[in-house]
Amino acid sequence: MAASTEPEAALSVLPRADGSATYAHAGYTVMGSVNGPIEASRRDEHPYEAHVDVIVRPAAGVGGTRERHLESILQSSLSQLILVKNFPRQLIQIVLQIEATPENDYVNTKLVQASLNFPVVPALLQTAILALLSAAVPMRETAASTVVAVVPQGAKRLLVDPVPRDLEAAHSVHVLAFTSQDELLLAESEGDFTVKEWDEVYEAAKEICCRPRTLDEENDVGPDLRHFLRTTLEEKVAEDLYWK
Amino acid sequence: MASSSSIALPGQLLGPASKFQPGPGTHIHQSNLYSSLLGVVHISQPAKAPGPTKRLTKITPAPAPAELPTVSVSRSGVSEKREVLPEVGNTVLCRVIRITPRQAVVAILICGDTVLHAEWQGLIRVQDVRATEKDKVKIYESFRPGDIVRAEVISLGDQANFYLSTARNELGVLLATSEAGNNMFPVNWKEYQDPETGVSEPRKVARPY
Amino acid sequence: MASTQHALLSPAELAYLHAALSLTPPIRPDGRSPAQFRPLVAETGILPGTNGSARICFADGTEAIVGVKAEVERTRGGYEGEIVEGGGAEEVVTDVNDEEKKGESDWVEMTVEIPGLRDDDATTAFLGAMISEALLADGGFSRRLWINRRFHWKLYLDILLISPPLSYPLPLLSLTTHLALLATRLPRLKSEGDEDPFFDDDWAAARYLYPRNKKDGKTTARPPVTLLVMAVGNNIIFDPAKEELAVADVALAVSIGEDATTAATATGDDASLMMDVDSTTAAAAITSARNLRLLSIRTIDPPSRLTPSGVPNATNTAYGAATTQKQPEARTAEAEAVEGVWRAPRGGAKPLVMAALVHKVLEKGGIADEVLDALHAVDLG
Amino acid sequence: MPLDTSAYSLALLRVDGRRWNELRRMHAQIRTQAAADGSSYLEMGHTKVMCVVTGPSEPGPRRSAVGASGGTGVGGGSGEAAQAEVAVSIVIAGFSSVDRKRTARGDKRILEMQSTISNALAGSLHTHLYPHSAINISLHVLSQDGSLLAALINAATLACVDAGIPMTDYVAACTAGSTSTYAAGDEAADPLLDLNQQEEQELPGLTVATLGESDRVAVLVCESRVQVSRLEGMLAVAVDGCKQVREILDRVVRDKGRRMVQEGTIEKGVGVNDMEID
Amino acid sequence: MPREIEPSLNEKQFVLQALQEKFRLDGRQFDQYRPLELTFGDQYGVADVAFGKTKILAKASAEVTVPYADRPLDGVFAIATELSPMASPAFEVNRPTETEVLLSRLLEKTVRRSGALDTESLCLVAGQKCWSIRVDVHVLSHDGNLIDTACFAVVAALRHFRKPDTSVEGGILTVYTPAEREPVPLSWLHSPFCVTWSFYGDRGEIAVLDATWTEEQIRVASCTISLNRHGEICQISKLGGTPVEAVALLQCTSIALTKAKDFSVFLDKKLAEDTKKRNIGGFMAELRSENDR
Amino acid sequence: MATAQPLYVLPGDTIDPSLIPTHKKLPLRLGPGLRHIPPSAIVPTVAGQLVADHKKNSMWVEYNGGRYIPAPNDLVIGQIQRSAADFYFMNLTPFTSNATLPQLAFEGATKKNRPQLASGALVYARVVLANRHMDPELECVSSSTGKAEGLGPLTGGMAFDVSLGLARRLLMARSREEGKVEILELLGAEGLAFETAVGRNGKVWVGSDSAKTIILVGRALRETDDGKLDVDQQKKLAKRLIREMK
Amino acid sequence: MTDRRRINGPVGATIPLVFEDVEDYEQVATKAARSRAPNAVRKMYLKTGVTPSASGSAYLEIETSGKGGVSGLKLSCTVYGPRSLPRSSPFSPHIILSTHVKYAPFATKQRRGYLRDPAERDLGSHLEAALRGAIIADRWPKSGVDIIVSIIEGDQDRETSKTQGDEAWDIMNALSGCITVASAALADAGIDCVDTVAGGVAALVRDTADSSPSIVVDPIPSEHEKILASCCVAYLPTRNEVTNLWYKGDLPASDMELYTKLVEKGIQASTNANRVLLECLGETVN
Repeated sequence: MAASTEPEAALSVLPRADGSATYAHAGYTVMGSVNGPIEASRRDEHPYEAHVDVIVRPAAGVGGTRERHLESILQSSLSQLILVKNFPRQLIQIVLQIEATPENDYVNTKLVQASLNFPVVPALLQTAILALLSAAVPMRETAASTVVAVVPQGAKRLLVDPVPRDLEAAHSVHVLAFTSQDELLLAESEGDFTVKEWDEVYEAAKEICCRPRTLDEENDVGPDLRHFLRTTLEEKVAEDLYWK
Repeated sequence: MASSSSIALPGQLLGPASKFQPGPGTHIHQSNLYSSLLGVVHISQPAKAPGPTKRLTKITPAPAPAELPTVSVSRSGVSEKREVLPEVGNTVLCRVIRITPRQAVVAILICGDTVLHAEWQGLIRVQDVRATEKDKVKIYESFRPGDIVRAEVISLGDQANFYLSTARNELGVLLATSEAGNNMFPVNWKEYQDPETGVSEPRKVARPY
Repeated sequence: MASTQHALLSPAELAYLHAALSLTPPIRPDGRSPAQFRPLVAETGILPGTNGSARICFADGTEAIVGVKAEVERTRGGYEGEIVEGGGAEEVVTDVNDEEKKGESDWVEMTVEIPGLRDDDATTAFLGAMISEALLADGGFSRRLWINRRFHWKLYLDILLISPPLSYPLPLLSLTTHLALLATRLPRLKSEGDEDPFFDDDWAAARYLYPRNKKDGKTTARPPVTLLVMAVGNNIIFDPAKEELAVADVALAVSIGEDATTAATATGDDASLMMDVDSTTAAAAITSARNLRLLSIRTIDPPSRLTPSGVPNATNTAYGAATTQKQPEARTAEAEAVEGVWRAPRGGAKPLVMAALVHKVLEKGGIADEVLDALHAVDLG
Repeated sequence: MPLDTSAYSLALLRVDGRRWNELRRMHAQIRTQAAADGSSYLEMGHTKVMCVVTGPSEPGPRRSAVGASGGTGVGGGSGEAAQAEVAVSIVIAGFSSVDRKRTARGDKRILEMQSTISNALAGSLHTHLYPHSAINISLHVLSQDGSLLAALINAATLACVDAGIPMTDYVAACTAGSTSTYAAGDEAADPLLDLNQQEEQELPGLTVATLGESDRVAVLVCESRVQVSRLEGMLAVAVDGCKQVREILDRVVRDKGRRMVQEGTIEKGVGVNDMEID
Repeated sequence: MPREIEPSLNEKQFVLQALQEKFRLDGRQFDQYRPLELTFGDQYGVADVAFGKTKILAKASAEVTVPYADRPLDGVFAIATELSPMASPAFEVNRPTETEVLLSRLLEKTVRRSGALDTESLCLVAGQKCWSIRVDVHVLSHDGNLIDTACFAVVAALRHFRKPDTSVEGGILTVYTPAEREPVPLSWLHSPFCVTWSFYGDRGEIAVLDATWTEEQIRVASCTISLNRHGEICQISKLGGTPVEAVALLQCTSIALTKAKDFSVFLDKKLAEDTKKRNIGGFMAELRSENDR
Repeated sequence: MATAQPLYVLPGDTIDPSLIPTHKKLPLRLGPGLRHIPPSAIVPTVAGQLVADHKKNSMWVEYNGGRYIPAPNDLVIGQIQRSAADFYFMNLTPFTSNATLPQLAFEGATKKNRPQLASGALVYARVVLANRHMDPELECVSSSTGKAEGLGPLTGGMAFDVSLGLARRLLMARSREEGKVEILELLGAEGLAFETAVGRNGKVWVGSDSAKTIILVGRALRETDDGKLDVDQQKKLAKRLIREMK
Repeated sequence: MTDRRRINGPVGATIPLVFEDVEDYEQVATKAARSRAPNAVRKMYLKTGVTPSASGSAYLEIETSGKGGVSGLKLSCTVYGPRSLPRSSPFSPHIILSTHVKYAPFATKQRRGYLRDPAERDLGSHLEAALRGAIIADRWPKSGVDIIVSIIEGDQDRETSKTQGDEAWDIMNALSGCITVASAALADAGIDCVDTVAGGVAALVRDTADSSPSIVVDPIPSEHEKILASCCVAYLPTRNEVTNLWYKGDLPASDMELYTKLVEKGIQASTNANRVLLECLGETVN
């Protein structure tokens, strides 16, 4: 169901930020802004490289421990991608505002709950990367990310981009990201699972993030994120360089 | 009366001030010497002719009771965690953190023979980089962030920084990293060279011993 | 604590001050005698909206206001059961003896406001604790708040320092609190026994928290006062100003209370009993045979420890002294104290000195007596 | 309990017996505290506030950005300010209100008042004369009975005069209200001057501060729902009230000045003994 | 923390000069707003509002909680305005600036204290259970006039919002999931809007609506007037700054009223459109949930 | 460029060696958006269009957007934040650390007489020194000729923000042909009297006696930029604005 | 201000009721009377260098009294520094001491919050006063040291019901422990001190309503019917100096005797603690 839908994105939507993007996929909508390189506060100034500051803000309610955790995950991954050495003592500030999350019509949600939500990570990461590209922050490479859930039974045991109801049923949830060089950038897991299961998850995720799709194949493994990223950017660049 | 190389505890009597000179880790209370540290007691006999070692240009009063042996309590051997405060005259090794047209900010790593745990910050002002042609000195052509520098403490400085100087031949950059990120070797008194790219960069080079 | 506000004095000034204060008799910067309080202007009952209030201005301009408010509160674990089966006041009206009138320390809530300090600042906490601990030293005070088995007064003391903290504000705040409490009145209880209390809303009928006898309107039992004493050399100096504190060898805050008689403390609100008690002690008061109580003592960390030490010429590097021992751990040269060169004090104080300080406060006709006499003089409007 | 406004329309007297355009008893004095550069004590009815001004002086460590305005727009900044920063701090004593409550310093209502007072005074004080410096105004609320903001502004103005900081003119403030609650849309509603606590709770009202004798409004704060048509009436009364207040403030200053001249010396810290409080 | 830099002298002088010559940088009239855009999210209670380059997203949410002890018959209603660095790097997380405090106070006074939302209707079980309605205001892009934009967004979001349906039988409270019962709108009493004037000149004689960020940085005073379309003032705040003639303020108020009425009409129109759009979607949703069961 | 269809790249893409220009004498010069990984790999660091200039034996990635990063010899419009003993601290883009402008780096400035500039003043300057370790350094005088060459304080007028792309195009030697932007010329041709200074840091200063003119030029620039207008559209825009003005 | 650092329980949580069953009640009623001699302190265990990451550290444990269910005192202290002061702070010719005392949430009968409450701040300032007297501050200009004491177990009788025993008295024991453990940690960190400071407590107690008051060292409040006065002393043995004195209670001012005795006993308790301290330090070296 939700998994098969294509992601949507728009770049440089915020006129006053250095770079920005919105990204919507699998029920998640995230607005991202990037400012930088700018002057870092003494506190988080690093003498030899740029400090990447990631701020995740929930759609409703105050940010809490959960957001801090997401921020730390993203911060480490993005620092890998950005050429931080180019801007010592500088700050690259990434603000990710969650605008919408998929709603589960079958339960009433509380605002603050002590649970991680991995499924939002891919959306956050993609948004961040798009925003960084729109801000023309020098990067080593790009990346793509997805979430895989292991559900007890059903047609397929692995679910890509699971919807909330699947997550409730899932034994374990995994979020993975791969760089454009097919290297594993990020892997976080939650729940109980066997090594074998994880290997399967790894393959499935890599399939989605790395394997280029042929045009004719009907797309059931999920969207071709890499291709999506490229086309989105090409449109943007072409538009910017209309005068060339 | 403490025999040499025994253990002392803070507040332990070491001897009368009339017999000893107070060294590090001791203090005087009612004309007696007491230990102020938990450590090993050392008694060093005075070096003969203790006169001023350098800067003879200065008039220095003869250090009064120099003949007495110095008693000191040192942490060495007690714990590897020993912190010292850089002192005027100390030679220090430091890493360059930030440079501006006026000064280079450094983090002091080693003071004398002690590796520091806390981060003490130092400052090499443009006029203290070298002894000659001070007005021609450009910080950017003397230091780069990441360089390892040997310098001498010239003043306790302001609240945050010790003031350091590299205005001697054996002082200056010991280890330099090139823009490309490789370790370089010194080629002359004001240049380092990148072995890979062959590009050479200006530095205030320390004369190797 | 005291160390938060430094007196910005040079070693030379400190040395002079210390010398002057160590003389016999000491010469204080403002010419006071050792045991003399700074002149002050005090007034009470300035705020009709409160149960009690006071305001004190020291001549040096420091100023504090204290307001007391009382609210009726249900006592935790009140004796509901009895009421139910007793079915009314009559049954329990049988007079409760004093031991039963046990007060809880949390019946009193105290807040200290010092401009420029966050209210979770150490100084604020320290001052608050010091004043309240004196107040609660024995059960006596909170017992005054006892209404009946089920209800008690909850007393809120708000202590405001209006002026910037020029000198260590402890004496000022303590005195102001003292006066405010003296002036505090609680509505007269009309209800009886353990029934829900209701009160006489005629303010004139309200009775004082610290009752006074009808003759001279003087109170007998008095709220505690905290006095600041310090020692320099062999001198004991009272109510030190900021710069005096800056050269103190040791400083103590001593809280003393005054009881009418031990009996009186127990029955703070029993008028009939008060009367005769008063007559006796009123007489006693005149012969200043006070029944002083030592309630609390705290060492005040004197800021002198944080003053910059002077450098004797001998060791002054500026004069080219020998700083050339090439020991890596060589620190600022340790030397005998040189006459006339200020040295920030090290270590603590001899127990005897401390004892002397306390004794000086408590002895007959000592500082405590003087202060209380002075406070007696303050007219309570 | 809602105010019995019918009673008003009959006797044309308010709960505390005042007429519609009457100020409450207003009493003020300056130089109440020797330690401060400037100080004042002010009563409007049973609303009692104290103000202490220190400065212009070197700007201390800035506590919160709120309630500190450097004159125009985003003024200030670490020592780069072209004009002095006016920092206001308000402490509301726990015993000031009828039922004792403790107001946290972070309270946004207080922060708002702080920045209002700061901005209002910055409009009149010649802050450009003191670049890279700070004027610290600390206000203490001892008793509340309505028109708090107005009282605070007046006290602050007096204290600044006492501190001898050059200013264009007094910033004088008072409140005005309107009989019968907003729900009753009767156009017949009369304006009232200088509301007390009870009136403030029951009736729509606003606080106005004007500069000197002009009709120019420095502060206009209305926190209650009211028909637009009634604004003009209330505003007019309030502005007029401000002028009366200005007269009173001016008298206080002049009397004090005269007394100090008589004493021959401008010695500080007289306030306390001749401060009769009722 | 990097601070916002002031406009250059040239800008300050020019903007002022232009205003005196009756021009604004973007060629607007003095009392003219920038083009207003309003889009509702797919979910209930999400409003995205833009005045020119100022963009604000407001999201309303509801959860069941315990009422405050001192008002057991009222629900909880809070407006959260936390400015993130997305609006400008000058804003830090968890460090409220003056802008933020004043903004939240204004929304508080305009929407909450004016009783736009009937909080008593949020009470479920007296003293035990009630709805807590919360609006989060997210400033996405800050090009001046946050107040008017935020206020509009909050009102729009709340009027668009639907909270889960509930029932109480024999003291038992049931909260129905969206699948079980269509959510229900809040009981809304009136829609206040903020209209902010910026003043220029030594005597604040020039008054301008909907100032851009540059214009805001240069103004000498501002006055925010909140009104609803019934001609009721909900709040006025001119918090200091250069004094302005009383008469001028009265004129500002009457103009503000017309603006508030325009906003009101605009919002009603948008809401109507949205419901029309949803009814179709709603029907589809019905079908889907059928299938899921 | 004569490239058939533009080649778009993303960070980390591998560039087909055939595209890398080869030249006998000149060393290969890498422009913005590319980095050289020894020994021979050349990798894009930003998303954009890969452009190679075979004559100059240089290649770079063309892109628009992002924050201005100072490079030597760029012309910029800076705002004076504060002045120290012998420096002015200049702001080039908001929230970035200040650039330094020596007070002697003005035409004919000496220790005795140096320009006194208030904080907030705008200055048209050239970037002398820009490296990642230090804050950039500016000058308002050519070190070679000692002449100002149009650099120095900008008095009056108004500074408008434009995209980095437009700023760059306006600064092109042949902005009309290469940059495809001629709105300024058009307005000038329509008889508007104004002068401009373009800063690489996305600022255009417009000076004129008439506020009206300045506003109009400003709007023209903004609309050209936001609307991504080509030359013909720019013509139309110019006409329209002039009409509105009348 | 909502707590964003941790996930707190839902609003309107209720505290579970504690029922005192009969024998407990009797146990309380018949107090476990003090078994030690009036001059005897409880055994204590002290060890330095327990936290490798810190510049200096120490752990102190004081045995529980004979009676079951009564927790002893468990303290751990970490010292960080000397290290450079934060850029914001002005030049200081001395080392800047900052002391933090924090009860673990579970250390006392009533659960402690995560933020330091006034009582803990007060303890902090007492500790500061006690240590400031001991260290040689001018050895470390423009540097600072952080001393953090966490009270893991608060020396409280958990069996006694809320109404009995007053935290105020327990705090005295806690403070004396803090002083001793901090002193050990300072020595371990190699910060110059004039002497080793240690804490001691003595109290004037009344065991039965009618018995005459007596002075005991290292009192356990729950062992006595009433505590009339108590004092906590921080004492430098070799210099015979007191760096911090904290007395509270209610004594007739008329006889200073009582008071002086009380302090003497406090000093005695402190010297006992000091013996343990010196032993412990001696071990660390060998």
